[in-house]
Amino acid sequence: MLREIRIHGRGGQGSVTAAELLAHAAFIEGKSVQAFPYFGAERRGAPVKAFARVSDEPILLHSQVYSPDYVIVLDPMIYKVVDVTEGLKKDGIVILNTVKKPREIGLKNCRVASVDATGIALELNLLVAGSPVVNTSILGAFAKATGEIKLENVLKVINETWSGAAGEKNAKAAELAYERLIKGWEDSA
Amino acid sequence: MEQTIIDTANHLAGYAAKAARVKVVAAYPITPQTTVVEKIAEFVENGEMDAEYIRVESEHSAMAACISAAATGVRTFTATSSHGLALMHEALHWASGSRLPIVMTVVNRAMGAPWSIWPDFSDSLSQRDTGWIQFYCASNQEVFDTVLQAYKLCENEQVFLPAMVCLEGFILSHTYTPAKIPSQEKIDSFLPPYKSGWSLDVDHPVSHANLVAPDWFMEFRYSIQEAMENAKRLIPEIDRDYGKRFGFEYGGLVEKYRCEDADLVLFTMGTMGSDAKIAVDKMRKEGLKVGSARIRVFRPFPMEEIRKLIGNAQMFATIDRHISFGMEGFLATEIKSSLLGQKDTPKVAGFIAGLGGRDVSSETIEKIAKKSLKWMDTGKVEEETVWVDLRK
Amino acid sequence: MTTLKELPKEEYLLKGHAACAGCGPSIGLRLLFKALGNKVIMAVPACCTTVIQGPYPFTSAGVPLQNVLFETTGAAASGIVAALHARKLEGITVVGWAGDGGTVDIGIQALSGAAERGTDFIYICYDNEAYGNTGMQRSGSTPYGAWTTTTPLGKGERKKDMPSIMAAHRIPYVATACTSYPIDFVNKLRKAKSIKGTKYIHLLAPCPTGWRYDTSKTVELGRLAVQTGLWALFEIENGKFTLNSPSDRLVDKTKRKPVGEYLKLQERFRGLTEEKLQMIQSWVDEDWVRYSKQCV
Amino acid sequence: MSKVPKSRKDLPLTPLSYPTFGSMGKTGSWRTFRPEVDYSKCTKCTICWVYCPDAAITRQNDDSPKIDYDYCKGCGICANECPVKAIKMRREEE
Repeated sequence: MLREIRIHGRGGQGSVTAAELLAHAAFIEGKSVQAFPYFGAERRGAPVKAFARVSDEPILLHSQVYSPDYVIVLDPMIYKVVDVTEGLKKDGIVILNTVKKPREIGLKNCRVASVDATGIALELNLLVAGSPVVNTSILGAFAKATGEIKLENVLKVINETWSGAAGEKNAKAAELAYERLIKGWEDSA
Repeated sequence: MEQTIIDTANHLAGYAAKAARVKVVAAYPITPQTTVVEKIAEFVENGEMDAEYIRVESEHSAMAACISAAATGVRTFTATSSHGLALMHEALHWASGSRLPIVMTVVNRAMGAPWSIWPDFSDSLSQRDTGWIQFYCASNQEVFDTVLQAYKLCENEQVFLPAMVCLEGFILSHTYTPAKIPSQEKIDSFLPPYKSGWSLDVDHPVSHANLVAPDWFMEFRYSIQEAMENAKRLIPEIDRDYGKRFGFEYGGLVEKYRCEDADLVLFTMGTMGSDAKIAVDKMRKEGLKVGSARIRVFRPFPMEEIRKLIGNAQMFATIDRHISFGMEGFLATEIKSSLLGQKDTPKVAGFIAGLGGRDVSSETIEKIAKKSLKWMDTGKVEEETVWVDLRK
Repeated sequence: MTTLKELPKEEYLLKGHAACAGCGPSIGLRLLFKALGNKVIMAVPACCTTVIQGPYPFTSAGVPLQNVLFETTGAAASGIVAALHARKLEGITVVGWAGDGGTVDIGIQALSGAAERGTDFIYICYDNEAYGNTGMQRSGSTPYGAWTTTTPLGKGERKKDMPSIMAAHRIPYVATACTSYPIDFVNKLRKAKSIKGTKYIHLLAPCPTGWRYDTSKTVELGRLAVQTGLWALFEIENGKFTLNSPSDRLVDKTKRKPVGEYLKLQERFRGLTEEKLQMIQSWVDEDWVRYSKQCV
Repeated sequence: MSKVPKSRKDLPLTPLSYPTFGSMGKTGSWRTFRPEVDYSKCTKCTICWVYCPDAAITRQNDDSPKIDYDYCKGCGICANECPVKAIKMRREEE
């Protein structure tokens, strides 16, 4: 089984770190993994992409990801300027950081889940150089929305990557995102 | 008016730059090229040549200055050798990628370490993949004529690529022989004023060569390959036209000598092409059907011409004044690759000779030919690559 | 003396370019065109501007701009100047616009060659104090103690004094400037344009991405760099040194803010020990003793 | 005008790019905070205009600033530098 994930974000939001942490979490669960950025001239603020692959067999692929199973969108504005569902597999899941409910987002022929990761970061005062950190909490949301990785492994990877208060805060954000994630396909409200 | 002078190939390169009405020259010294730029300094300082003469502080800057000057709409010229050419390597790629018709004289000299100021082709052949057209000359007259032909070719809108005119250090660069300098108006009628494919113009602002993403980069590379193919077609035409106007022509891509019925064809580059004629004539008298083909243009490589030379030859011998360490000489490699899949492909024996200025005399060439003929008779090339006269 | 409202409204750095939000160098580039107009040909080596102009087939540069090799800005400018002279084209200002790495490190040889030859052009080093385009690696122009990705514990050497190096070439005009003082920078560009020969302007251009501060503070930080005396605004015209406002009033130590006020706003100096901070303060004070002697 | 190639024959001899607004697209989508001008306070000093790295503020005939939200990246320099605090940064609503 091969799962391919595309992460949309802005330069400086940590899309590549998100891909790397996601892969690391899957690796702990015994999977073969791969994580890589889209190689372009990243600029702070500019739309960027990063990718992860998770599989039971060794991964020999080195091409771009063209038809992802899952898409993570770190920035609430990006889906208005970039087609985040491009190439998404049938019933693929898009997880967005936004205050909006899934059905308010209006993405077609895909399953949508949403969580206000920015809000969580502001709530926990989880900031770097003034901007909210969302690339760790969104992994909690990813675990909830897809079940591909367990929350405990997300927290384990976060605490291995950041020690002390930073580790705790990022782990707390991931837990909150896990709890607050809304699955559009289950949410009848 | 027309004049015949007795001078070195280096000085003739200077005469050619003057005749071509070059407007910007970037000059930096390196043995054995130095007297080219010294000659041009003379012309500029005594008013014979109306050009801007930039005394740059390195070869890397020499090529950078030429690139920007050519991009600002003028004909440019520079000259270098060996490590100077190697230092330019990055800029050579930039020049061809910018499709700027810069002409540079390369006075061939071995690459170190250790230091060697004597000729071989290891410097220019190391640059064969940079998108530069490469001419190799066998006489002072050919140097003068080829610089002019190169400008005509490079400024053709189907080409717009830079070119190297290579000549061996000392054997040509510092050797005095007679050479004819045609009248300026006849040269002007052959070589019209500079025309570039694009330029930096405040009235039509552009940014040149900013980032190209994967979606179009390959297509730009392909257009350079197309330009090289066009050059392969245009070089013989320009050579013939030059011959009609001035009485000198060099066989276009390949200068063939008595190859029509040859059993063995010797492939050479540079001045050994002329010494080879002596060996061929001598062996012909002995009833041996030998011919020689001097590869005048290494890029674009004259693959089709090589195939035409197969005829009823059973053996090709390549003489490389170069070695690509861990393999063979480039001439051998490219001749062999041209033959792949052809009907009645002759055997090929590769010879390495004349590295670091060692002589490749007609006797040496005769020895090479006789060994090749022996292998032709036995039907077996016993040594894929032979280092000629290698000390024990 | 120019005022803000006298500056032309035309923009030759077109909006929608690829600079990071809060980019100091982009302020500098806009001001360049306000001072010099658009009869300008630019040589730009590998640097942030290479990407800021945007990818083919678009560019946000409104003047002819040749992207050149990293080491070659000085040589490229020589080529352009020579060609324009050969074509007898007048009234075009040739500008080299390069980052600090492309100036004080890899490009210093070509620049020195061009200056020594007296090439008639204006060279502007926009200094964000590291290799910004490749993600903030240490350059010769990175200040002592600053974090970069290649000096995680802070740079161990002091910032290379490029203006002095250029002045040593006896070129007619050397100046320092800062994107927080637009009128000073524009006046210097206009003066440079009126002088024949090689003119060098070293422009401090704060960079939020690299210095790690909030994007809104770019101008405030540039001001503090000057007010603390860490960055002095001066001109060296045919060897004559003069301090420009407000630096001319900072020879008096009491008028200078402590360097800490500037350094502590930037996360790249977070690891700075008190001892290193004092060392930086002492170096600044020494510099100003030197400036005051040169003023006379 | 820009020449966006559709096929190889549209390509120039060598990559030549033409001056265009939005060489990186509408960079207004980059911001998370937007500056808003309170014209009642604005003294038309043009400081915000001179310091905008993106030339996203134009000087109107009366020298008051006009922000082009298609391109403003929301860096906040204008708000930080406005001497009369007439520009406020507000979080971009979704």
